[in-house]
Amino acid sequence: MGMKMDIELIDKNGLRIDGRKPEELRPIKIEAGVLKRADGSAYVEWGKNKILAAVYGPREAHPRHLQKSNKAIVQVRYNMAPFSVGDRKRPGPDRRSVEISKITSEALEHVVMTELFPRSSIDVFIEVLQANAGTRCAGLTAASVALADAGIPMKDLVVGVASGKVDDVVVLDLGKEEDNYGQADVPMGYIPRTGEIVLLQMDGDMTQEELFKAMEMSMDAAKYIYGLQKEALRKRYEMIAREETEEIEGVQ
Amino acid sequence: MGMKMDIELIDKNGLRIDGRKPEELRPIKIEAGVLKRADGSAYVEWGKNKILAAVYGPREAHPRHLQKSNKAIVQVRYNMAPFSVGDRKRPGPDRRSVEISKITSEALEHVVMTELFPRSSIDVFIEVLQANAGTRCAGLTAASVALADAGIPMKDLVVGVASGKVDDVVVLDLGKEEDNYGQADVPMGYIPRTGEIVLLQMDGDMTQEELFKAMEMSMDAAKYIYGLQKEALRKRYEMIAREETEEIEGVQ
Amino acid sequence: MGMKMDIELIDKNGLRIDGRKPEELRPIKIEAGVLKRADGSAYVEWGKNKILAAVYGPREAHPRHLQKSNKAIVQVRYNMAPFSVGDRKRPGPDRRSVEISKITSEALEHVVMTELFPRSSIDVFIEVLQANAGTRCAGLTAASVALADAGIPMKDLVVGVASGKVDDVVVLDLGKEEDNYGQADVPMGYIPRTGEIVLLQMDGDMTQEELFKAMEMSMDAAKYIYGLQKEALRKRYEMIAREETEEIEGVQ
Amino acid sequence: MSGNKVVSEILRDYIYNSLEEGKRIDGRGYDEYRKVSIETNVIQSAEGSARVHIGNTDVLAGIKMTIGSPFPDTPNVGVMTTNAELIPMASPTFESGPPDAESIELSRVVDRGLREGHAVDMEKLCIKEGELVWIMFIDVHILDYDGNLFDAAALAAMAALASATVPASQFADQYPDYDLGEDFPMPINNYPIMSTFVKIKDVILVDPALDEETVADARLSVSTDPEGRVRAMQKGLNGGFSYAEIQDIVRKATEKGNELRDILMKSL
Amino acid sequence: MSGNKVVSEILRDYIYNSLEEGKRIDGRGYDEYRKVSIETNVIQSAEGSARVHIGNTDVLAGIKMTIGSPFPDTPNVGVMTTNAELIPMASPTFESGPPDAESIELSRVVDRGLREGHAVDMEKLCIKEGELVWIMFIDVHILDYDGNLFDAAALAAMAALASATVPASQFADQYPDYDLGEDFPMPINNYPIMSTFVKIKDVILVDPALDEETVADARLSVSTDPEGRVRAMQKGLNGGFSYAEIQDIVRKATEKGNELRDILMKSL
Amino acid sequence: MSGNKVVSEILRDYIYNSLEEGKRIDGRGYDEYRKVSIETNVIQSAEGSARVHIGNTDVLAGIKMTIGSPFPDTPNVGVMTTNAELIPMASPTFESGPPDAESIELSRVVDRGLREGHAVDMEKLCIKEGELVWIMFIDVHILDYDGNLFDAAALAAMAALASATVPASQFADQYPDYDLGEDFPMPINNYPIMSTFVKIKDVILVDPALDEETVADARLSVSTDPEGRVRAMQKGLNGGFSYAEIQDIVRKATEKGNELRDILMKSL
Repeated sequence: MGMKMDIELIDKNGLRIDGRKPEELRPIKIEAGVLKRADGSAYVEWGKNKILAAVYGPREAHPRHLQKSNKAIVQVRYNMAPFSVGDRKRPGPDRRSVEISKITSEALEHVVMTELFPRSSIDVFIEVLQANAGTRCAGLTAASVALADAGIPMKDLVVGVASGKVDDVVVLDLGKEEDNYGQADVPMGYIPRTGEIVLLQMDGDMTQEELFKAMEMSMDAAKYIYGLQKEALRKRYEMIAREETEEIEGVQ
Repeated sequence: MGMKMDIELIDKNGLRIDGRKPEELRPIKIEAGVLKRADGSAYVEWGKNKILAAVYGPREAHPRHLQKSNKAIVQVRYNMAPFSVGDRKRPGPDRRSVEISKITSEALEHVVMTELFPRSSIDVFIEVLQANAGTRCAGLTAASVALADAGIPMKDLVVGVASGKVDDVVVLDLGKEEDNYGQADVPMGYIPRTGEIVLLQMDGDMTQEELFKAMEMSMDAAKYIYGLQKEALRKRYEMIAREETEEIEGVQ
Repeated sequence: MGMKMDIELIDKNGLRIDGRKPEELRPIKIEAGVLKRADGSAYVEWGKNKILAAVYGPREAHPRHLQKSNKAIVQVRYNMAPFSVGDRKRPGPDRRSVEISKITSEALEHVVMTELFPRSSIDVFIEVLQANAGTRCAGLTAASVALADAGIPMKDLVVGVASGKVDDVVVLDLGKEEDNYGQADVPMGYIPRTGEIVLLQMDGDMTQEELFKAMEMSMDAAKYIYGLQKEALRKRYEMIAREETEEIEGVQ
Repeated sequence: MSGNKVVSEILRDYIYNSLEEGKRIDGRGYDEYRKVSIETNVIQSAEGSARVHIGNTDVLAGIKMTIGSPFPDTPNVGVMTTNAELIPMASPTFESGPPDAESIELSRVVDRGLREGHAVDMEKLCIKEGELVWIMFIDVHILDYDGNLFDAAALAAMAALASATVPASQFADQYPDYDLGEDFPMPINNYPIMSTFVKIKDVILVDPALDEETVADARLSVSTDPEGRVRAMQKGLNGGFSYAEIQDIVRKATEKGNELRDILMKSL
Repeated sequence: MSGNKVVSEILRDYIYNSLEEGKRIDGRGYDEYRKVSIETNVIQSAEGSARVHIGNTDVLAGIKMTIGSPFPDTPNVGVMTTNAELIPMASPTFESGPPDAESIELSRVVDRGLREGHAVDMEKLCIKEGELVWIMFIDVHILDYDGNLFDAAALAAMAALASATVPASQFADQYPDYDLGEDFPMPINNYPIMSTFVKIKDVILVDPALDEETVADARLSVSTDPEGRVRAMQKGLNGGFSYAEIQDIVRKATEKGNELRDILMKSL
Repeated sequence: MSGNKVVSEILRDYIYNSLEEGKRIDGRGYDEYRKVSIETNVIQSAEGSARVHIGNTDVLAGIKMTIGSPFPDTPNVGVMTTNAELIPMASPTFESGPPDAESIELSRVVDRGLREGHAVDMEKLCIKEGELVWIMFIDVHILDYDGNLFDAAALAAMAALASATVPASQFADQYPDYDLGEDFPMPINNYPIMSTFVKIKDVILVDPALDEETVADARLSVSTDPEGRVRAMQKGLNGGFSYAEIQDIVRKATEKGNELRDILMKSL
């Protein structure tokens, strides 16, 4: 947040640098079941972000000392491909990735019915193939869909979405320039049905009222994204059903 | 040892750069039981050195392949805080710390009754908060007290103390400038009651006679430090007793 | 391969930069049983290469997850001493060493009767003490002899030998300058008796016919090296027999 | 964390039962911190230092400074690095080795609070734009762990900064071509304070002790400045908060931030 | 690899039985690749990129470029680094952590094929001899693993290179003393293609699927150029080949290389 | 170390019983070294090298040199780095991987003996004060481990140094602005020698073989120079020495140092 620069992020018409209105999301596309090997998977395009999520499990947690006798653990590995950003990122986890993996894991553990799979691990891999601000929220959104695609019992889907402040205006879903030169960013993990907030971070400078307004914007937008998640899963189930019908027909 | 510099370490009156006489220690302060969470702990101020020691155990040694079927192991981790020295020290063990941890561990294993706790580990953590020459000896001295404070059965306390040679004079307990520009340093771990030497290193340049004189100086000083260790433990036991009495009185 | 340089690798008489003919090997010396502690060992001098190989095992494979229930694994560690090359090599495995270790291990696993030692590991250590092109082949040759010296049951010995192309001429056993400035290198692991190729790499630029000619050269040369391997083992057995006889005579 | 499963169930029941009666197990009010004490300039080898106790939690922060190149994209500001070490001295559950996810999160959250709160005027740590700047290391050493490391570490770091001196004169010889000037106090710009709350069942508590952390469902840390503006937040643990709960916590964090800031200012 | 031992024995028998009847389990001919598709320029943050499917094997390669010093012994050529990551997303058998021997072998074999095949005219990536050159990173991300990573990774890397643009204009500000010129297409010199065969019992098969790899005795990868010259080879697994088998594979690799190269050229 | 517990108890009893009869198990006197042999210049790729056998213990040391910057606090002397690798070839108890505490101790003790003994005139390895100095790497490779690595490694390192040539002419091209001169012999200043003793029960033995090390209570290594001055010491193992024992060892170390130094000088 807050690199200084003579850059006008909100124009005289109140529009943002990419032409969006303050409460407008970037275009979002969600697809479920995009990988063959993984137990579940999802692909999310969110503005210029391109993100894959894959789920393996429940499987035996290892190393063993991680096992919990009464429930599964959800292990998330958020990773950026070396070519996903302007300057090549060195392979392997950096401190930022470790933090994002941790909070994403905590958010997902809230909705996965971990008590059904003692001693197990449910492993979620989020690969950022192209990054353009908001990857942690897009990754959380993708991971939820991948978990559902894997048939993991869940209380609900989690939606990731951010809001923030640029040029003293509260806006939804910061783009790259807004992220670099804006005043605040508030990534959130939200469950629209229950109203629970399971991931929340903020950095920047906001009054309480601005913060609350931003959170309300995110919660509204989450309902829309939740719809996209469910639609992606519906399409995936339809396709599986169609394939199965074809197989049966093929047999007959 | 032996960085060259036009610096007079012994003045015309035979006094050292900090005003001490050759056989004079820096001021030493020892306190036992300074941390709540650890099973035992001690704090030592020794000149400008500030050192904490904590003990956990006996507890299960892990990883398991370290376990010994007939006795406990004593694992020491000597660590310098990044801000304890002039140039910030990178966190994590360097080669010097690994060596000091190893020899400190060997010295303490001699006095701990390890045979009472097969398969266990007694873990000693020495944190150098402020370093000013002689930290390994001060750390060993602190660790002994922390072990006793933890109630670990011991044959005796070990005292750490160094001597050396500066400007061709054999001196006790080298200070920072003496360590940098002196001619020899001889850190020692000593058990005054039995006369056993359990840690000994030397680097520099000494005749045999100088070396022996230095060692004798250290052995003399060790008796005094041993007294400080016991006094710290006595105070600690008194305080515990007082607290317990107060508790009983409180109940009544 | 292929650093450019104005250097004549084949002279007008068709001789190579070190005076060898195209199909001529560098001098090779093999000795078995050169280390006391290892279960088997061998020393190979091959031109200016100096290589030691040692074998330990069969012994319990660890960490345990490496164990195979129906056979032994062959673990190879190819390592270059820091002083074995022009610019000091940092200790520890680099990517090249890891690759060479892997393919050497695969080649040896073919001949070791691993099925006799389930859950075990046969550990092969190849130390390059002085390197001068062709160390992987010399190391493989040495490792075979060390395995036999250790009494490990083997279907046959593997021979390592390379060929390649310099100044458009197919040559055997590239030397240092040929390796640096030549056109192609083809290291091979070969079993003369069965005609099996168990290690094969190539880099450079060759027509199919050149490649085949090079491989044929290597296969021919392998028969000679195989003879040296067997001779080294014969000498070693003689020496052991002699020592035993002397011992018996000593007793009598 | 707290080892044995039976013990931790008994502990949970005990805490739950107390809360049902409206009490915390150590007798504090829900919005009450444990005793907070701050001692500055405790380490002479550091450019600034502070030891903070929150109850039995005991944390030592030290500042070290050196001189180096600025980042290419921020040529006119100093460099700040924050590192928190959960050394195994502080708890039987902390292990030696490279920093784990918990240490990294702690370091990053403390860093974010200071950075976004503009604690230090980083432009004053520029020596020559694009060439030379002050490099500042904030190292937090956890000595005794009884819960709420976030607040203790953030407070210790802020106090250490506020008590620090930039050792310009020490580097004069090394950089003869630059005018480093005299030693000067760390250019403090603002005093952001972090305040952490946990949710246990339906109750929101400030400053969780270790036993409370062990059974908590969700955690929220909020860093606020003297004007009550929010500068950083971090939610933790796998429970959820309602929006109303978060609003409540943010408001209380401002209050609690003010209380802690008073204690901080008195310590300087 | 394929986990459970009983399952893998059943699989082996099934593959063996099929081969005895002259069939591969997915119905392909011995010399037949699975469906190969190449999509280039799929990642905008990369200088060049390509996603390659060989059957269900799914691989993404991206090129990143920066500017730096040449190696002292090659002052007039650019620097190329190839890295393949077997990320755990792609297979239950891939693990997080530093690259293991398999990743390292894959990276090095892909690198060798491109380097020895002179895919890129590295001299055109020299900016000023002995001072400044282009540094090129080829990163291959394995997304879905169903066998034959060598060919998929090599093909994706070649396609990503062939579609790449050297971003000279981006660096103009950073290197004002050098004439970097306009952005220009990656100077491609040659199109080496890798083709991999396995031996199962006495049968040689091209493009092994994962199930076939699992039971294969020996593997040979051969990189050939458009003129049918051999540029790199790598034998793997602990079985052996006869000399005749290797001759056979080398000849077929040239054919298969031509087939794949046609697909590549159409994708550009 | 020596694996199986029963075996090690039998070994201990055997050694104890022998010592009660005044004998070492290999028949040596208490103050007697095993056969020591030194061969120098065994590795042509090194600037200096030596292979030392002490009984079956077999150690190879090599010197590599390069040119670089001095440390800021010692601008007029070369840089020396000592590294000992306990490679797994040498013993079933040595493992691959980063150096463990034993390797680090060995490296540091060997280094200290050479450094404090002023083996090399480090000022002669300064090329230009504050700018350029010789950087020297002493690498000790343990090939066969049968006890007393300290003495073998220290002796091999000293012999390798004493036989080394500083390869000035090789670097002329790389540093045209400096006058590196011709190749010259390593400027040896002194010949410190390390001698190691162990205590088993009440007996002090020089040059412990592996079996003796296994049952030893305490170890003391003493590095002395030709004038009998003490330059470095390191006590090891968890037993204790009396002051009288240490005086005894120090005196004997001087004698033994002289014996080994004679062997060294003959090898050069």
